[in-house]
This record gives sequence, C-alpha cells and structure tokens, in this order.
Amino acid sequence: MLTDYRSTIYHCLKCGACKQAFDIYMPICPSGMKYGFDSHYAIGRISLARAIIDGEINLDTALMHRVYTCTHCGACDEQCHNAVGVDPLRVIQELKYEAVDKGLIPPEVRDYLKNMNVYGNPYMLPAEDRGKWALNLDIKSFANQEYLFYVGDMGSYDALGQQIARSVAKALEAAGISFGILGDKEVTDGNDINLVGEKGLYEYFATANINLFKELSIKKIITLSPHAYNAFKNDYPAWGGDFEVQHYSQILAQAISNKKLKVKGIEKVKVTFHDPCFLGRHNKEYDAPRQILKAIPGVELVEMERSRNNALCCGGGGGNFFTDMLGSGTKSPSRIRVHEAIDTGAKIIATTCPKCFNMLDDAIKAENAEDQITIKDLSQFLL
Amino acid sequence: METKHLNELRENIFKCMGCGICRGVWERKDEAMCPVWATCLGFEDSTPRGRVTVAQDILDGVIDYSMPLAESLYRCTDCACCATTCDAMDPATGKPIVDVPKIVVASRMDIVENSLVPPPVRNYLKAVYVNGNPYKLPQEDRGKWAKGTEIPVFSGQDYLFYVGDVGSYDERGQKMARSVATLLIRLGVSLGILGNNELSDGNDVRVVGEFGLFQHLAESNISTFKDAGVRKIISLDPHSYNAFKNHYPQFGANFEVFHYTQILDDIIRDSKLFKAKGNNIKLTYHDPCYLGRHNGLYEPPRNILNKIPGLELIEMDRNKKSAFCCGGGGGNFFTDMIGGETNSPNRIRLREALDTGAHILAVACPLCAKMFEDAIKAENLEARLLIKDISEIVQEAIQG
Amino acid sequence: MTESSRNNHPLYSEIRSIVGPEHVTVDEFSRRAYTRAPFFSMGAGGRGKTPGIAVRPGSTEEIAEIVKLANKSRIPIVPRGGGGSVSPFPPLYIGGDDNILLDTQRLNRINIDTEHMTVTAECGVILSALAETVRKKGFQVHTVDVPIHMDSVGGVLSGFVGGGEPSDMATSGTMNNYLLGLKVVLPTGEIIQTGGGPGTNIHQEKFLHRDAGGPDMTGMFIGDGGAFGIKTEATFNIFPQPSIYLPGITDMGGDENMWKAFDELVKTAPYPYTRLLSFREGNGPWYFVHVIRAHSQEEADAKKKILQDICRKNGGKAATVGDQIMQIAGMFSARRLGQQTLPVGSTMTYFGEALVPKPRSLEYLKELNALLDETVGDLDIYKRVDFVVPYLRATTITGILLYFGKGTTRDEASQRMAKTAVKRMEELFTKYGGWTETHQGTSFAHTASAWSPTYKSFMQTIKKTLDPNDILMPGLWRI
Amino acid sequence: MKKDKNKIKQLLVSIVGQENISGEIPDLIPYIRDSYSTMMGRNIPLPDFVVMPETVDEVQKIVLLANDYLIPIYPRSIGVNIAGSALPYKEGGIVLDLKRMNKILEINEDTMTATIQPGVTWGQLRKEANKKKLDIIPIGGPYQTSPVGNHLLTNITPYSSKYHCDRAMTLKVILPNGKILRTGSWASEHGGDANPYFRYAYGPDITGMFRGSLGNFGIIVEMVERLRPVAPVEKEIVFGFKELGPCLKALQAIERLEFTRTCQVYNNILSAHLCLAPHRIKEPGEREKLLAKLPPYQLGIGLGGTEEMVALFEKITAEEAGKRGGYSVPVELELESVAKGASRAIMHMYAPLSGFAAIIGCLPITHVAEINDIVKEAVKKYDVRDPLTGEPQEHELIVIPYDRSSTVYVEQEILYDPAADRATLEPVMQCLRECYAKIVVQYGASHTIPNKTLMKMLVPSYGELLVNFKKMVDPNGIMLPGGPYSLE
Repeated sequence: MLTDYRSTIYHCLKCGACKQAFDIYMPICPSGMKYGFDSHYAIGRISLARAIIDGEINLDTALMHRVYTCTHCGACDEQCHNAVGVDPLRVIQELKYEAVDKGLIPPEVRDYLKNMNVYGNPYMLPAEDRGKWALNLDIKSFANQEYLFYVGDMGSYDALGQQIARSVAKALEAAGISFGILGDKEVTDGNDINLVGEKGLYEYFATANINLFKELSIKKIITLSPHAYNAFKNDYPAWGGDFEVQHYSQILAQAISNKKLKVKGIEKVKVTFHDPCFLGRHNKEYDAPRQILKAIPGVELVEMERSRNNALCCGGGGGNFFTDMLGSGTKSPSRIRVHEAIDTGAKIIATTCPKCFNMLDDAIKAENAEDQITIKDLSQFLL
Repeated sequence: METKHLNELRENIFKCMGCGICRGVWERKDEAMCPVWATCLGFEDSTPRGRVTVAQDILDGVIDYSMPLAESLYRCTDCACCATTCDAMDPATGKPIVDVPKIVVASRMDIVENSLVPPPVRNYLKAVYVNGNPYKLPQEDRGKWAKGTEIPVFSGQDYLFYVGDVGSYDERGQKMARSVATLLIRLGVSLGILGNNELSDGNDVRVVGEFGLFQHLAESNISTFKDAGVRKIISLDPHSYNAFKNHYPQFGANFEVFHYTQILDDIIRDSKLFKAKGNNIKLTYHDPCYLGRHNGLYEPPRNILNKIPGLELIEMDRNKKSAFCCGGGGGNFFTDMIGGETNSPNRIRLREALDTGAHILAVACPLCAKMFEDAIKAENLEARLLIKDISEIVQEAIQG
Repeated sequence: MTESSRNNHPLYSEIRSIVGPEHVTVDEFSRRAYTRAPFFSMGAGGRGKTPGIAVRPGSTEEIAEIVKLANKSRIPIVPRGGGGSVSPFPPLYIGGDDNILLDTQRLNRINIDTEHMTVTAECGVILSALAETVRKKGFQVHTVDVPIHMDSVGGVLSGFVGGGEPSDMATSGTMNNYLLGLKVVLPTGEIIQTGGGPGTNIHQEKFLHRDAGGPDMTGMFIGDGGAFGIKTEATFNIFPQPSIYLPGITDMGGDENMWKAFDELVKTAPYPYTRLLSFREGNGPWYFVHVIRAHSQEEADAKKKILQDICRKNGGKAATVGDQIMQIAGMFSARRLGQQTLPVGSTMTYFGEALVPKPRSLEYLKELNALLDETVGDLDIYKRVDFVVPYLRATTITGILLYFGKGTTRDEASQRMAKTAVKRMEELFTKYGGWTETHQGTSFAHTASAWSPTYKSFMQTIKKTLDPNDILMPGLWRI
Repeated sequence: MKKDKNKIKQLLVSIVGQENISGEIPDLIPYIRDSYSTMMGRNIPLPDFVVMPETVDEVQKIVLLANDYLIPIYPRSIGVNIAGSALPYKEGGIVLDLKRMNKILEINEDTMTATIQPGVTWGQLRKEANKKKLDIIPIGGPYQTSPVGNHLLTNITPYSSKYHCDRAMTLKVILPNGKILRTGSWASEHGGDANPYFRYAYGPDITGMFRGSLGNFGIIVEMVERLRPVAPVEKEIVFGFKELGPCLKALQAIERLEFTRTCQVYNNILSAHLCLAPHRIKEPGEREKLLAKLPPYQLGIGLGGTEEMVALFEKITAEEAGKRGGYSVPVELELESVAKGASRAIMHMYAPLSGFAAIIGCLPITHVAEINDIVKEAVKKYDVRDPLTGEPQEHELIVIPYDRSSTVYVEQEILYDPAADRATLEPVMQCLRECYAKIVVQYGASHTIPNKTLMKMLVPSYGELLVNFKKMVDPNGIMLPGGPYSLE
C-alpha cells in the first residue's frame, strides 16, 4: 500500500538532489533528462504520491506516463539516500504496484505482462526454443555440476543476447568452471515483471524457479543478466530461495585473478565501461568488471564522468527495455550515453548486461557512430 | 567700479585651480582651517576658494563690488590658514602663488575706495579716524593703564614698550599690559612707554582696507618714535608687532621690533628665578595668528612655558602652523562681521582647549585674551578654564 | 533674467522661512561662487550655470521641505557637496536660471559605532574629516583617494559611479562595497532610508548589513549624479586600522616583464598588496608602486616576499625612491598635482583615462598613445606618463598623464583636446568596452550616450517614477 | 483568460515546442509543493502551464505573451524548493522552469569571471571553474542550487566578503515588459559585449537592484559571476570551544585580521548531523558516540595562500582562538567538505527526517548567544522532542559572519518529523513563531530571504518605494503576483 510509505513520502525535502549527481554535478535521471518536467524526476513522482495519499488526486491513467518512464536505475536513490535519507525508488515501485492493482497500467506494459503470462517470455516465442542459443555448442544441461548458468529471456531469445550467452559460456569453460544450463526448462526470472508492478506474476515465476532449482538441487548460480542476478540475490530469499548467486563477471574476475583463466592480449585500444544499474548501483558490484578489463593486455580503461554509483542508465531498466515507455529520440539516455563514451576517446564500450548491450548498440546505430565506437560484452574480450 | 588693487594680483588670481584645499582640511593635526568654513558661517563666496572665484568674476567684470559682497569679504579674519594650506607654493618666495589673504585685503581696499564699507567697519574706521582709537575714548586716557605703577615714560631707555589700542583701553588688555611691563621691569629690562602720546599702530585699519588712514598712522608713529629716539620696540600686541615689522619699513621705519615673548624667552632662558612647584598644572597654548602664521614665532612662548616648573604644556590638536584662529583677526575683534553665536570660532577653539584637559589657556595676544574671556562667559566655563597671559603666568611662577 | 528679478526669487521668502535668513542668498557674487570647479576650464571652458538662489539647509527635514517647495513651483534643485569635482560636474550645467543650489556643507555630523564597526556621516562631511575621525578611534573607513580633502560624502556617492574609488581600490573595490545604507530625500520630498537597518526594518535601530532582505535600493542612488535623490546620510562599514603600511617601488623594465608580473600579481590569492600602481614616464622603464597592508610584521614580511618573488621572477629590481618617481607616484594626489604644475607655470591633464577590461589594458594604452601623437602630440608636452592601475581583478584604470610646458595654458590645451581628441578618445575606449573612469563629471555626457536604448528607457522610467516633476538635476545624462 | 487557454497553449507551443510545455495536472502538481508550503500546510493553486524555454529569445517571447494576456509568470532556476520562493501563488499562471538554460557561456581566466545561465548550478560551475584553477564564491547551501537563483534571493556567503565583493558583476535581464536589459559595463550599446566584467559603470548600480528582488523585476537570463583564484595552498582548520560566547569573540577577532577565506561557527549538534549521513544517524547510538567527542561549539576557518603564509595565518588564528579558550580539533571529513563550501554534507543538516523549522536572522554578533538561548528555552517550553529518539531536542546552530562588520547571519534549525500528525507539529510551529517574534522584535534581526516576515518588518516609506519600483518595472503585475514577497 502506498500509505505504508507515508513517512518516506513526507520526508522528501523537495531539494532536487535527485536531479543531479553530487560531486560531478551532472544530470543523472534518464526520464528527467528526456522529459524535463519535475514530474518525471523522483522529486515530482513523490509530490504526486503525496497528492494521492493526501487525497488531492487519484492514481489514474494520467499519471502512468510519469510513473512508467522511470527505469528504476536507482540514481535518485543514490543521491537522496546519502543526502536526505529518503528512498524515492521504493515509492515509485509502490506506485507501480498500485497501478497494476487498479488496472491502470498503460497498453505497452499490459502487452508486456500479457506476453509474459501467455508465453513466459516477452518475445512471444515457444518455451521449447529457450535452449536454442546453446545448439551446436557442447554445453551440458545441468546435472549436479557446481554451477547453474542462468541465461534468462534475453540470453535465450534475443539474437544479441544469445551471442553474449554463448561467449560467456565459452569463457566459463575456458576458465574450467563446471556448470550446466537448464535449456528449455528454464523459466523467466521475473525481475522486470516485478519492476513494472505485477507482484503476483513475479511471485509465481519466482516460486516456479525456486522449486525447479531445489528439485535439481542447485546450490550455486551464475547469471548472465544483472537483472536476474538482482532478482535471485535480493528477492528470492523472501520465498525461501537461498542460493549462492553470482554474476558471471564476478566469477570470471576471480578466475582471472587466481590464474584459472588465461587472458590473451588484444590490439591496443581505449575501452570505457558502462555500469549496468542492476550490477552496480543495485548490488554495488563496480570492481569485478573493471578487474577483468584491466587484466586484458592492450586494453586501456578510460572512465566516463558518470560511472560506478553515478553511472547513467542506458534507459532499458524497469521494464523499459520491453515497454519502451521512455521512448526514443535524441534525448534518450542510451544516445546521450554513447556520446559520453565517445567523448572519453574510447573506441569500445564494454558492458556486462545484455539489455545495456542492446540499448547502446541501437544507440550507436541511431547516431551513426559505428565508425567511432563499438560495443562489446566483457566475455567477448576473453575470446 | 574701482578694482585697481585687485587688478595688481590678476595674474595669480587666475592661476588658482580651485581645488579647495585652502578651506583647510577637517580634523587634521597638521592642517589649519579657515574659521569661516569651519564654522559654516558663510556660503562658498566666504571660503578662501570662493573669494578667489569672486575675485575672478570682479576682474572679468561679471560682477561688481556691492555691500553684501563687502560683508562677505569682511568675514575673513586674515588668519592666513589658506595661505599655509595651499600647495601651490612659489619656490622663490615660499609664499603661495595664490595668496588669498593678500587678495582679500586688496579687495577690501577696493571696497573702501568704492565706499561700500559696511556700517560696523565704517564705525570702526570712523572711531580710529576721529578718536585715534576704536573705543571712542579721549587720547588723554591712553596712558591710564599705567597709573599707579612705576612704569616710566620713554626717555632714552633701551626699549620702547608699545601697548596699542587694546592694551591701552580694553580692561583685559590693560591688565595684560601692566603685567607685561611690570614683569619686564622686574626682570631688569630698561623700557619706557609713550603713554598719552601713543598712537594706534593701524594694523587692523590696513587689513580692513583703509590704506590711507594706515599710512597716516604709520608715518605719525614713525616720526614720534624717531623724535623720541626709539631704536628698539617691544610690542604687547602681535598685531602691532606685525604692522611694525612687515608694513612700516615701506615708510622708512628701521626699528628693531620684538614681541614681548621674545624678550622674556631671552631673559629667562638661563634664569634661576622660578620656585619649583609641587603640583603639576596642565596648560595649553593658543598661537595668535599674527605671531604664528604671519611671523613664524611659534617657539618663544613655548620655551617660556616649558621653562616654568610645575607646568605641563599640552598641545591642542591644531597648533602652531595649524592653530585655529580665535576669530578676532582682520578687524573682526572690533567689527565682529564673522559672528556665529554658539558656533563662533573663539568658542570652538575654547572647547578644543578644554578637550586637552588643561586648566589654563595661555595666550600672548590681548585680542585673543579678550575673545576667550568672552567665550568662557558664554560657555559658563569660568570654573574649568583660566585664560592667562604668558607674562601673568611667569609673574605667578616667580612669586611662587 | 535681470538682477532685480533675481533678488525676488519666487521661493526666496519660503526658503528663508525654512532655513533662516542667514542660510539663503540671492546675491549674484554668492551664487556665481558656485559656478567654478577644480580644473573646470579643462575640456569645457568658462563657468557653469549660475543658480538663481543658494541655500544651506541644516537638516534632512529642511531639505525635504525645500524639495517639496521645488515640486510645487517646478523649480529645479542642484545639490552640491564639497565642490571638489575634479572636472565639470553636471551641477554646473543643470537647470535654468531659477535653479536652487543646495549647499550641503552644514550637514557635517559624524557618528561612530565602534562596537558594530559602522560610521554614519552626513552628506556634507568632507571625506578627510570622515577618514580622520574614524582613524582617531583606531579604525579605517574606505573613502576616495584623490579628492579626499575636497569632496563630501554626498558628492562622492552621487558623483562617482560605484561611490568612488578608495585608495586601495586595487583590492577592496568601490566605496559602494562598504556602504550599509543611505538616508535619501526623494525628489518628491519624501525621506527614506535604505539598507538592513532603521528605515527598512521597523525593529532595528542599528545598521546591520546592506541587504534589507529585498532588492538593494542603496545601489540605486550611488552614482546617480544626484538625479534620483538627495543623499543626506550614509552609513559605512569600518575596519580595524592595520598596524602596518609598507610602501615600495619596483623597476619592472619593459612592457612584457611588467605585464607578466602585473597579471600574476592581480591573480594572486590572497592579495599580497593593498595598493598597486604601474606607470612609466615616456618610454622609460615601468615602475610598480605597491603598498602592503598588514596586522603584524610577520604578515607584512610574508606578503612582501610573495610580492618580491613575483616581481623578481619577471626581472623586477628594487628601485630607489627618487623625488621624480614619488612625484609621479603622487599624480593621483590632487595636492601634489598643484605642487607639480602651478609653480612651474605649467598645467597637466589626464588623457583617455578609462576603465578597461584588464586583459586588454596594454593594447588600449598603445592605441591611446598613437592617438595622442596624432592629435595633440604637437602641444608643448614636457612630460607624459602612462599608467595602469588594477581595479579588483577584472578591470584596470588605464590612461596617460600629460604635463604641458610653461607656454601652454590649461584652456589652450583643453580646447585643442576638445576639438581634436575627445571624440576619438571616447570612440577608442568604447571599442574596448571601457568608460572614462568612474567619474560622472568627465563622463556624464558620454555615460548616457553609451547606454543601450533599453537601458536608457529603463533609467528614464526610474527617473520618472522617482521624480515626476523632474526637479532634481533635470537633464542629467540628457534623459 | 481561461477561455483563451487553448489559444495560449498553442502560442506557447509555437515558442518552445510541444515537448517543453505542459498543462497536464500531473506535470503541474510537483511545482506547487515545496518544503515551505508543505511545512506551513499552504495550499498553492495550480498554474495553467509549466514551460521550459531554452533560449533568451524564447523567454522574451513568453514574457511578451504573458503581457498580452496578463498571465502571471513564476520563474524558477533549477528548482531547489525549500523557501517557498518559486511557487505559483496565483491560480492560472505560467511556471517558467529554466532548468534547460544550463549553459556556462564563458569562463574567463583573465577577468576571473564566469558568464552563466540561470539553470547552471554552483556545482556545475565549480567543476568547470576548478579546471582553470578558479573557484566559486558560493552560498552556504547545497551546490545543486543556482548562482542566479541565489542572487535573486540574497547574498549570504561563508566567504569573507571583503575580498570577494560583488559576486554578481553584470546581468542580462528580460524585463517584465519583455525588453532585454544589460547592467553594469555590459550596458554600453557598442562596447558592452567587449567588457561585461565590471559592475559599476555608466550610472547607478542596477545590478544590485535585482539582488534579492526574487524575480519581481525581471528574469535574469545571463549573469557574469565573479570567481576567485584558488590559492596554492588552501586549508580548513577547526577550533573547539566549550562556550559559545568566547567562540564568537574568537570569530570576531580572527575575522578582523582580514585574512580568512571562510569563517563559520556551528554547534556540536549541527556538526554531528553534518558528519553523519542520514542513515547512519538513524542507527542508535551513532550520533551520541560522535557528540561525545565533538566540542560543544566549533569555529571553522578556511585559509589560503602560499605554504608559509597559510602556516603563519594558522599560527595567528591558533593564538587568537587559544586566547579565548579555543583548542584545535581534527577536521572530520564531512566538516571539511562543509568548510570548503557545503554540498552533500550540508544537506545532512536537515536530516534525519528532513523536517526543519529554520530560524534565520541577521543581527549583531553580540546578540547571538542570547538568541541561541531564546531558541533553547522555546524548544524546552514547547517540549519539542528529537524526531528520532523522542528525547528533549537540542537545536542546530550555525553562524556566518556577514562582511567584516560585526553583523552575522544566524541560522538555527529545530528538527521535526514532517510525517508526524498535525498535533505533534503544532508545538514546533508555535515554537518557531515565538522564536521569530522574539528575535525579530527584540533584536530586530532581519530575515535575508524575502518573505512575509520581512514584508511585515518593512518601514512604510521604504515599502512604498519598493512597490513604486515594482509598478514601474512591471506595470501589468506579470511577475510573481501573490507570493510571500509580492510587491503589489
């Protein structure tokens, strides 16, 4: 219930710290940057929430655009939490829950949820195809190996996602890590379902996953997507899903540091790293990916001004990758991000999330910047 | 209208930059102040700079002398503050290129020639012309001040002791004259007086612009002195001193002229006369304009006072070159054209003296003495401050 | 207007009843005494307008009364302070034959509050009086340098844009920065007081700070040439008198070295100097005259070291303080000015003195010198001195000081200059975004001509709002 | 004008484009709420539109439009809404959100100035300035505020202002009548653009007229802001004091030596909050632990200069402080960042629950101890509790010298939980009112931010002058009608 967050809402100082990152003083809110009005920043969303619980307005479809353009990237939280001690994200999340309960969600979100409901994936593809990415690669299905390698919807269905999934799998093998996959048995992790506010469906998938993992007596999980990592790590325990979860970048970083994984050098190149929100801000993993890059001979790591806890979201979070409420256009975060990357002088953007990969890849094309910069997943550096 | 006297100064008058420094600089130890400016008693035309402006206008024929202008001109006390503050000094003469006091006297001479003299001044001049003194008192009374003293009439002594109008007729002046004379005699100075044969020195007559009368007085005095065989003169009054020293020679005078403080200074320089006093009396000294700025005699009076045990001389902020005029100069002692009631120069100066914490205000000029006595009454300060002439102080010190 | 009609000036009796007979006059010689200002004949020639009546009010209230009278009869008022404007100041031009000249010399009271470090002075107070009174209490007030003995508080605050240049403007900016509040008689005769103190705050008898919390109305009346109101009282911050003033002179050689050092000094934080003045005679070497201000010997030494290091690094050599140099160094003191020029029967003037953006000062100076040679270079000039004085960090006062030979009278020089040079001089510094120093006097005509149309109309609206009957300094800035 | 609403919208769209104007309630609501309005429980009416212009030209067109249709305009620079200054008090106005005008047009190393737009924040400006060895002369507040916004409010700064005078040099303003006014040396028609770097030129100081005008006189679209050179060594030092009195005396004495860069006094409660991030304060015992080692009062001083100069200054300040019982304390990281010019840390003063009743006033330093006691007593009298622990509350105190006169800016915060019910808040409000009544009436402390309290204190003749000016500049009453500082 939104009213449960009354005090959080009332504690908003209206100071606008959520608009701009401290220390570097750059705009940080993807939806805010795109739409400008305060209503698209945390400060405005909380004002709206307050107006609702104060009974001045009702939560109705008119508000949906302001709510669902949020990519749940957590930048506002990062500022506000440390400055004033308020967590706007929780309030926005709650607004989404209520929107779903009241059946107010906008069509884009409804379609996304419908697909998840019907197909179990946003691509409206049959579940049997889930394993396809691994065809003609000898990757074992999970049978008591040490780890489960969980690829999720994108890794399973999205063309680029599949590439990344494969290259990660290769890397893991190269590192001599024993793992297996679930193939077509795999179920969506539901992270984004939750973020668009469909608690029930999320719980359904979550429990489904937990039961599956348990009956296959899975203890340790490696995820391809930071989103899945986030779901398993932070939400599943609530339903009794206690697994040792790691993102592949963490595993590979370890493997490299204890010499399990040999890294061959590449031609000298400047690389900048884009922190995925759900690996970085939401789970505070900033170093593992950078360790990997630093370990690669020939790679010169250059940072963008907005990096680590101040990283600018690619715009694909909070379900936006599928619903695209945020919309495209020159002011879309991914395109701004690409330019920021180019300004560092880097020739390659490295990332470690299939969503970010996708968003930025599109942005590069949209900006016709292919000849200036390309995007690579971490794992692709290792092959 | 007649402007010949002013015209003689034409060149310099038009050199004035009009910076206004001549008005004096407020509240500065090292700076004199024009009494008119300081007391805000006149419009710009009554300040030194304004007087130059007016002079320029007259010479340009834009304006004429007039009675009100005369009144403005006679407000000047000829204290020469402006002449010391002006920076444009002629390296040759050491005098300012634009000499305002000179300009004022010149204008006044024109005023007289154009017979635009304001009543108070006219009365003053008339009195001197008719009675030989501003007090309209008979010539026979001139000697009265010396009655009952052993002060001899001049008959070949070393010095002629010249007392002047104020010393002869004014009560305060007479007191001072007696004290100076008796003191000098007591100290073995051989001097005599002219008594009823004395004539006005005419200093202030000259300053108010009646040059003819001044010349007459000067020439009569000179012949009287010569006939009596006078060679050296001690004057009681700095005004007389100024006239004898600076303005008589042009009529063939060649006397040695002293102010009595110079003589005293000389005598007691190494005397053992004084009885040491226990209690320390604070006292301050006011420089008369005609002794100080006009003739540069700042030290003799101070030497004397410093010599006297039991006295502590405290200087006022504005002293010596920057001493603030008592308002009695330039004929104002008799004409009081400057006026000013509570704000009059003598009262301002008195308060300044009081601020030093002194109990005695020492003077060396009968006019100053009178001006301050009046001020004391006006301010009801009889209890707090005594006006004493230097000779009076010395007398007491000797008697112990 | 005939002499007789002057004698019955329409307002004579009413004004007389306000201020008393001895403080009002219609005598021509008296009125004309107000038509001259120092160096007046420079650039202008002749005298200013003769007022119809001169009055010396003794209090703010009296002034308010007079202003009300003026409004009734629509007769313009020209306020006057110390009469020290070193140039033809607007009052000399303003208004008609009936002008009321308001001589403020009787407003000369000073009130110091050492506990709260403020001084309140009436507008007629001569600045040296203010400075000295404050100094005697162990404090220091920022007043102007050159005309300190001539100008009054009111005159400087009205006549100088920014309220006048303190002797250490190089580091402490204009007098305006230390002004807490003003008591002003508005052109309507209403008395107001600005600043965060009495007059804006019903609960406050003390001046606390400049900001009344609302708009800063004080600044509105500074440098207004007296057109927006008659200032009758001003309250300033005062500061503890520093125990040490350490003057020095450094020979900086040629342009390049001088500028390197100059630039570095001006950018140094904190300022090692309190005053800095850079000048050269003819094509001789540049000299720095610098004054260090400190509260302890150690501080003075530390500052001196920094200053010397910067000078030395750029080839500076300590110079002996010769008369010649001191004389030039004293060119900003009007007193020395007299000493230098009058006795030798010569005359001097500033050529193209202007506030220009610091970075382009030398560039401006070069062009100015060229202009000088081209226009009045053939006048008998026996000495010319280039000078550059920093004004905080962004601006300098730059110009040339000219000494004319015996032969040249001031009028001759100024008329030649007015004819051939002045116009092009203005074009030149305007090109550099500069203006003829902060003095309303020399630049009041130029001032208005430089305004953008919007600015002009803005000033007009202000003037109309404050002075519906155009009573105060009508025609100032020709708006 | 309601009926024209669509027409007006069309016109606005034609000026700024579809995506930069909105009349939808959800977009408007955020602009009618800020700490002030929510604390005071004020209901602010809805504006008709929020518009986000990007260029001077657009702003000008909007103002002209507003004049044609007599629509109130409520400009706001970047939108730190704490003091109720940027709220649209009259129904049906235009909120002019200037956050898109966020360009730094020039940073001039030679004149040491920056030319900025209203949407530029202190932080943004500092970041750019630092690249050129320059720094801002900021206000005491957080850096996500904007210099232009602050110029329109007041000019409090912990920076000793004697050598930092006139932070705002010149302005480019859109007057309420739509004309573009340039002030200072910028006013020159032909030379202005060559030299917009000097405040006093060509007549009265018009730049000052806009300081503290809260936008009543026009919209500042460009401002030339003075920057300061960064000294080779810059250092923050802190002295601890047992008593407030001596601490203030030390501040006065040290300020009068004229070499400090920044200077401020705060009590242990404030510094504890500044040092602790809000979530850390919430951990039981954390604040107490810190309070135990913090001195009751602290004097923070910023020095600058060469190594030896700073050493010397440090020695002198230590002596002056020592004379008055001050002892040096290690500078906590956060405190240092505050001393350097507060940013995120200063936000902590509103923590833990961001409910704060601020008692602000400028008054002689000699009275600070007394008004500190007044607030103490009031807090006791109304039994205002600590929002976290429920214990009796001790309030926050910060003192900033105002120039080198003995006047200081004093801010005292009483913290509360905004989420608490009105009944719990009432005593806080009463306490606040009583404190203000006392320090305003007894000590004539003047508020620095234009507001209702200030208007109540205005002497009629002066108030009238302001109103006349308002009428003059804004005949149609376009700019911020109905606000706490409206000059109608």
